[in-house]
Amino acid sequence: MTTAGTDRVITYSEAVREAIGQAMEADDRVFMLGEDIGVYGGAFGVSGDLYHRFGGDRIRDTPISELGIVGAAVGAALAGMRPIVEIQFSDFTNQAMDQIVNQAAKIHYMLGGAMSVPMVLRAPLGSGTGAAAQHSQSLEAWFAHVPGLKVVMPATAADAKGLLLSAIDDPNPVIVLEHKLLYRTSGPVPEEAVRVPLGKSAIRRRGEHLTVVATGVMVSRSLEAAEILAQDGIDISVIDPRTLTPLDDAPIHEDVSRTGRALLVQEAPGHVGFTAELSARIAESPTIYRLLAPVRRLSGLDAPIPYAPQLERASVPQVEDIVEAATKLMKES
Amino acid sequence: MTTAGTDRVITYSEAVREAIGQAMEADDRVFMLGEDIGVYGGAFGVSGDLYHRFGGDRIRDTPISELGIVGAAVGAALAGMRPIVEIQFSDFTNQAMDQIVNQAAKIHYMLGGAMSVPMVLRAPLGSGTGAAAQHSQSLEAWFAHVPGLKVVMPATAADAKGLLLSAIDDPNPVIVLEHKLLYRTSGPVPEEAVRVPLGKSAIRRRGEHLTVVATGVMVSRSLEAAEILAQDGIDISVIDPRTLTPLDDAPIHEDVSRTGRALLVQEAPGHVGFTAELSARIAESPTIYRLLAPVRRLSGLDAPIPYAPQLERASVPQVEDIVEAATKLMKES
Amino acid sequence: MSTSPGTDHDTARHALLTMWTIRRFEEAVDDLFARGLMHGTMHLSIGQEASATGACLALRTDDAITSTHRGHGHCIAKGADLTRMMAELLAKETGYCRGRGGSMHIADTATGNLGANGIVAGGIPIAAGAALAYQMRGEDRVVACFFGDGAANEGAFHEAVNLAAIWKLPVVFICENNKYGMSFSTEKSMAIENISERAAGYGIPGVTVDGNDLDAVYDAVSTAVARARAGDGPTLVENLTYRWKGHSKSDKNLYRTKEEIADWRSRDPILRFEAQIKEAGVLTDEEVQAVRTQAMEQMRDAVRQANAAPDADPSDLLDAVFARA
Amino acid sequence: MSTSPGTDHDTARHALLTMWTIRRFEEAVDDLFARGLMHGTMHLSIGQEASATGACLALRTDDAITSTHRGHGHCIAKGADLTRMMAELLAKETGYCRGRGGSMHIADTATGNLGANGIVAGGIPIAAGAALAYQMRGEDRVVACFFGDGAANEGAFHEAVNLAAIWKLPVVFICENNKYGMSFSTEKSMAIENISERAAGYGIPGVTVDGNDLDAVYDAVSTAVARARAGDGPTLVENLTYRWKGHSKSDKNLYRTKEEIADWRSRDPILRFEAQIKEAGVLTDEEVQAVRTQAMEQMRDAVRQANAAPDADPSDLLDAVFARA
Ligand SMILES: Cc1ncc(C[n+]2csc(CCOP(=O)(O)OP(=O)(O)O)c2C)c(N)n1
Ligand SMILES: Cc1ncc(C[n+]2csc(CCOP(=O)(O)OP(=O)(O)O)c2C)c(N)n1
Ligand SMILES: [Mg+2]
Ligand SMILES: [Mg+2]
Repeated sequence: MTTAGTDRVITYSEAVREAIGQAMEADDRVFMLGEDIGVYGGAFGVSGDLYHRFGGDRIRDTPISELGIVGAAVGAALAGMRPIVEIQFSDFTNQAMDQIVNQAAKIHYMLGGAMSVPMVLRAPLGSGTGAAAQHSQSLEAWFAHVPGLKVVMPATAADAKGLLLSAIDDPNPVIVLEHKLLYRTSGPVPEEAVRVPLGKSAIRRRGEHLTVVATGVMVSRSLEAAEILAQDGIDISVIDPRTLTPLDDAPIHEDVSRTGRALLVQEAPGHVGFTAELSARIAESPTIYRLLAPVRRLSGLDAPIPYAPQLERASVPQVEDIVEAATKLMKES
Repeated sequence: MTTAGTDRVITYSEAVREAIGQAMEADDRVFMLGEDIGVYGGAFGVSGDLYHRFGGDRIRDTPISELGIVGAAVGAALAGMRPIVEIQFSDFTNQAMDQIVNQAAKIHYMLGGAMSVPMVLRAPLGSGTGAAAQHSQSLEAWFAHVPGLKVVMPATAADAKGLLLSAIDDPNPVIVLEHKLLYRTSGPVPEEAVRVPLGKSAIRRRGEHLTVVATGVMVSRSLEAAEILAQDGIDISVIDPRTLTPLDDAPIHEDVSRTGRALLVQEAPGHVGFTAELSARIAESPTIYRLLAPVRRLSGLDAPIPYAPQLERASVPQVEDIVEAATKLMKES
Repeated sequence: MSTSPGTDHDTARHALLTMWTIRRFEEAVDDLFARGLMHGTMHLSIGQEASATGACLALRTDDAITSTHRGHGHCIAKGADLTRMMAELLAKETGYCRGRGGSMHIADTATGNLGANGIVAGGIPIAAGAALAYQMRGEDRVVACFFGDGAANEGAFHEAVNLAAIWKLPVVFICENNKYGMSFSTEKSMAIENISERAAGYGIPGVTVDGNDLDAVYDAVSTAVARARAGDGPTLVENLTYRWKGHSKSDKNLYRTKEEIADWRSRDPILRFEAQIKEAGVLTDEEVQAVRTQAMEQMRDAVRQANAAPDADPSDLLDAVFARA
Repeated sequence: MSTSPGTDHDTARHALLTMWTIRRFEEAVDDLFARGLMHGTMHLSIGQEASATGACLALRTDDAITSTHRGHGHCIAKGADLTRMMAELLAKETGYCRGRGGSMHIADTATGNLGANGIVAGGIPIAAGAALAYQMRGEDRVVACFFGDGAANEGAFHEAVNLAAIWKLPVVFICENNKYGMSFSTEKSMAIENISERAAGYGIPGVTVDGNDLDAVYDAVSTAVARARAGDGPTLVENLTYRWKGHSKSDKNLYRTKEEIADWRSRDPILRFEAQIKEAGVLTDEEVQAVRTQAMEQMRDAVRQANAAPDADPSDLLDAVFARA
C-alpha cells in the first residue's frame, strides 16, 4: 500500500491543494484555471490559499465558460504548459465535452504523435449534498470509454495527492474525479511530493469470502460495510481500482479467483456503467471458472439524483446496502 | 420479426425520410431542425426532398450551433411541439451534451413529472468513410448510461423507419443513432407508418452453437459472418437489441442459455462500452451457469478512428474478425 | 400596456406585494437554512426583487418564462403558489417537484414557468425553443428568459440569442446583471461596460436599465415584449442590480467590500418603490403597511402548510424517470 | 513591418508562389479524389488563397496558427512541407500524421501550425490557450486563429474570444467569411452585415477587409499582430472571400447560383495580385510565369514523392493512443 511512511493526517482537499502547490513550486509550466478558484478559494474550497501564494496569473479565475476554459487548457498544453483545469461540478464537463473528447483525447493520436496534451482536468462528482440532478452526476464511465483519456478516481487523501501528482506529470490528458463527500475526510498523507502511479489498483482490505471492487466514496462505504460484515463472520476484500483507464485488473482477477465471489459497487447508475466493464472482464477470463456465485453489481438507481435527502440517499448505495448485497451474495451459489 | 408484410424495398435513408414525412403529415407538432437539412438535403442526404414538401419552417436549417439547436428543441418540446433534431455527425453531440444530458434527460424527473421532453435526436455514427477521429465515433454507451434518455440503433431499413416512428411518438427524449454505412443499404419496408416498438430486441437469425449480440452495422456483418461460419458447420444466432435503453435482454438470456456461448460485437471501443453491460447481465444472471465457455466481446480498438483506409478497417471489427472470434470461441470451454 | 406600475393604484399594490413576498419568502428560506431545517443549497435574490417583478408585470399569464438557480423571485412574480414552492424546498411530496428538484428546478406549468435551471445559461436555448413553438403555431405568446451576467459568457447564450435573432423569435432576454458571477466581477469577466452592448453583434436591440427601479424594468421589458409580440424579434434587456446575500450558503464574500454591499443595500428596490408611490400618492402609508403585513402572513402560511405536508416519498423513484405516453 | 507585399519584389514573389502552390496543391487533391485515388473527404480553399497567404505573411515563423477543416492553404502558407502534406492525404506512413489524421488534422510543429480541426470552431479556444502560454512565459509570440463564418455561430467562438479579450491575449482571430457555412448563407445564419461587428461585444477591435486582396489582408492582420505583440490584446479580422468549389466532395451546390460562383471566379485573388504587381512593375511577366511553373513543379514533385512512400502501417495502432513520458 502507498499511504504509508507518514504520520501526518490532512484532509482530502488539503491533499489536493498540497499536490498542486508542490507541482507549481517545482515546475513553472504548471498553472491552474477555473471558475472562482482565486480569492473565493474554489466552490469546494480546494484551491484555498493557492491564489495568495501564487497570484492570479497562475491561479487563474475564469468567466463561466467551461468549453472555453478547457479549450484554453488544451491550447496551453500544446504550447508547452501544464494546465490544471478545475470544473466546478463534473456535471459541467458536459459543456466542455468537445474539447475534452474531440480535441484533448485525440490530438496525440490524430497527429500521429507529433504533439501531446499534458493537461489535467479535476472535477468533483457524486451526490450527497442535496444539490439535485444537475450537480450530482457520476460520469466516470463516459471518460473511461474515451480512448486517449486517462481517468482517475482517488478515494483517499493520500491518493488524492499522489495520483494528482502523477496526473500532472503525465504527458496525456488526465481526468481526475474527486468525490465531493471525500473532500472533508482525512487520512495520512506524505509531506513530500510522493507520486502514486496511474494504472495500479489498491487492495484496501484482504478477506477470504468475497471481493468487493469499489470506486470513489464507495471505497470507504465498502470498508465500513466490511467491519459490519466481519461481525457476522463474513470476511471481504475491498479493491479500489483508482485508475479507470488504464485499468489494472490483475489484482481483481486474483482476488475474485481466490474468494469466488465478486460484488462490484459504484455510485453511478448501473446501466452501461464502469462496473459493467469489471463484470465483463471477469466473465471473459478464466476467473469465470472460479466463481462460486454469479457476479453482482450494486449501483446507483438508473435515475437522476433527486433533491430530497431521503430520496437522494435511496438513490445510491449506502453502507447497509453493501452489507445486504454481500450477505445475500454469500448465500448464492 | 417485424420487417414482414411488404415487398417494397427501399434504402435505410429513404426509410428514415419516409418516417419523418409520414409523422409530419400526421401531426402538425412534428418538425425537423438541423444543419443543412433544407435545400442541401442533409449531409448524408437523409432529409432529401422534405424541405420541398414541407417548407423551411418545418424543415428548418440552422446555424452551426449544436448546443443552441438541441436546446431549442428541448424548449419547443416543453412548449408542445415534437421536434426532430438532426446532428450532422454524432461526434458533434459533444457540443450539445448539456442540453441532452443535463436538460432533456432530467427535466421530467427533476420537475416531479410536471413536464416532459418529447424530442428525437437523430445522428449518424460510426466509421468507414475515411473521415477520421472527429467524425467517426460511436458514443452509444454514453447515451445508454444516462437515465432519462431512450437510445435506439436501427440496423435495418425497416427498423430505421419503424423505430423512428416510435421515437417520435414517445413522450421522452429519444436518441436515434444511425450508422452512416447503413444509409445506402436496402431492405423491405412497409409503406404504411408501422411502428416498431422501443425496447424489443430482434432475433435476426437463430442458430444452435453460439449467440452473437450485435448493434448497428455489426448486425449485418454478423449475419454475413453467419453465412461463412455455416459453411464450417457453425450455426450462430444473431440478436440485435435495437434499443439500448430500455434494454430487452430476455431474448439474449434465452438464446445464450440455449447455445452456451456468447459473442458480443460492437464497433465502439470495448472499454466500458455497451457490450460490457450485456456481458455483465449474463455474468450476474442464471445464464452464467449455462455457459460452455467464457463470454467474449469483440469491439473496436481502444483507440480513435484513424484516417487511412487500411488503418480504419483494422480499428473496428470486420466480417472476418467475427468469423475468427466465433470460430475461436467454439473451441473454448 | 405601458402605464408605469408606479402610477396605477392596483398595479402598484400588486407590484409591491410581489416584491415583499419575494423578500419575505427568501428571508424565510435563509432562516430555515441557518437553522439547519433546509437541505442542499440555495441562491437568494434579495435585493433584486424589482427585476423579477417589473419584468413579469410586463407579461401575460399565458406568456412563459425560463429562470435560473436564483429563481425564487421569477417564480413568485410569475404567480407560483408559495406553499408548493416552500414545500419543494422542504423536500415534501406536495412540492412543485415532489421533492425531486428542490430550489434550482421549480417549474409551474399553470403560470407558464418553464423551469428554473441549475445550469448557468441552461435556460437560454430552451427559451428560444419555446418561443419558436409559439411562433410556429401562430400564437402571440412571448417568452421572457432570465439569466445572470455570468451566463452571458457561456456559449449557450451566444448560440441561443443568435437563433432568436435570425428567426425573429418572440423572446425577451433579460440579463440580471448583479455585477458578479459567483465571485467573478463583470469588470473582470468581460471587457465591455454593459452586457447590452452584445446585442449589436446579433442585430437586435439592447438596452441597459436600473434594475432596482421597477418602473424602468417594466418599461424596458414592456417595449421588448411588444416588439416580440409584433413579430419583430428579440431584445436584450439588461437590469443592473445587486444581490445582498452571498452567492449561495457557502459564500464568505471575500471578493467584494462591505462598503459596496452597504451602498447597494441603501438602494433597496422595495423601499425605493414604496417611497415613490407614497410620494406620488398612489398608495397611502396604511396601504403600504397592509401590503407588508400581507406578505409576511402569506409567507408564514406557506411555511406552516409546507411543514405540515408529508415528506417526499422515495418508493417510486425508478417509476418517474420516463414519462408515459 | 507593413510594407505591403505587393510593393516588394521578394515578398511579392513569395506571396505569389505561395498562392499558386496552394491552388495547384488543391487542384491536384481535387483530381486525385475525382479519380478515386484519394480516400475520405476534403474541403478545398480554392478562391481563398489570398486570405491564408496574406495573413501568414504577417506572422513570424515562431508565431503559431490554428486552422480548420479547410486548412490546406493555412498549412502551406505557414510553410509546411508539401510532400508530407500530400503523403498524409494519400494515407502514407510519411505523412504529417502517419495516415492517422488525414486532411482535417494536419499539424506541423516546425512551422508553428498547431493543427487543422475537423470540428467547426474547435481551434478557437485552443488558439486562445496557446496565446495564454506565450503571454504567461513572457514570449512575444502571437497566434493567428483561422475559422469560417459558420464557426462564428458556435459557442466556442464566443467563449474563446471573450477569454482572449479579458486577458488581452496575443491572438488574432481571422474569420474567413466565404458567405456560407456549408449550405447556409451568412444572410440567413446571422442578422448582421459583417461578422466583425461582433468584436464590439467583447471590447476588441474588429475590421472587415476584402479577403481576395492580398495586400488588404496583410495590412489588417499586420496591424492586429502588432497590437497583439505589444500586449494590447486580440483583434477580429474578417476576410470576405469565396470558395469556388463545393463544401466537400459531396456538395451539389444547390444553395447558390451559377452566376454568383461565376462572379466570384472573376475575382480570382491570384490573377488579381499578378495583375497588380505586374502593373506596378514589381514582377515581370517572365518572373510571374516562372512562379507559375515553380508551383506546378513543386506540386508534381510532392505527388510523385508521396505516391512512392510506404502506406501507413496498421500494426501499432494501440501503441500510439497515449504519449509516453
Ligand atoms: C454551466 C455552469 N457552470 C458553473 C456553474 C456554477 N455556478 C452556479 S451559479 C454561478 C454564478 C452565476 O452567475 P450569474 O449568471 O451572474 O448569476 P447570479 O448567480 O449572479 O445570479 C456559477 C458559477 C453552474 N451552475 N453551471
Ligand atoms: C461542430 C461541428 N458542426 C458541424 C460540422 C460539419 N461541418 C463541417 S464544415 C461545416 C461548415 C463550416 O462553415 P464555415 O465555418 O463557414 O467554414 P467553411 O467551410 O465555409 O470554410 C460544417 C457544418 C463540424 N465539422 N463541426
Ligand atoms: Mg451575476
Ligand atoms: Mg464559410
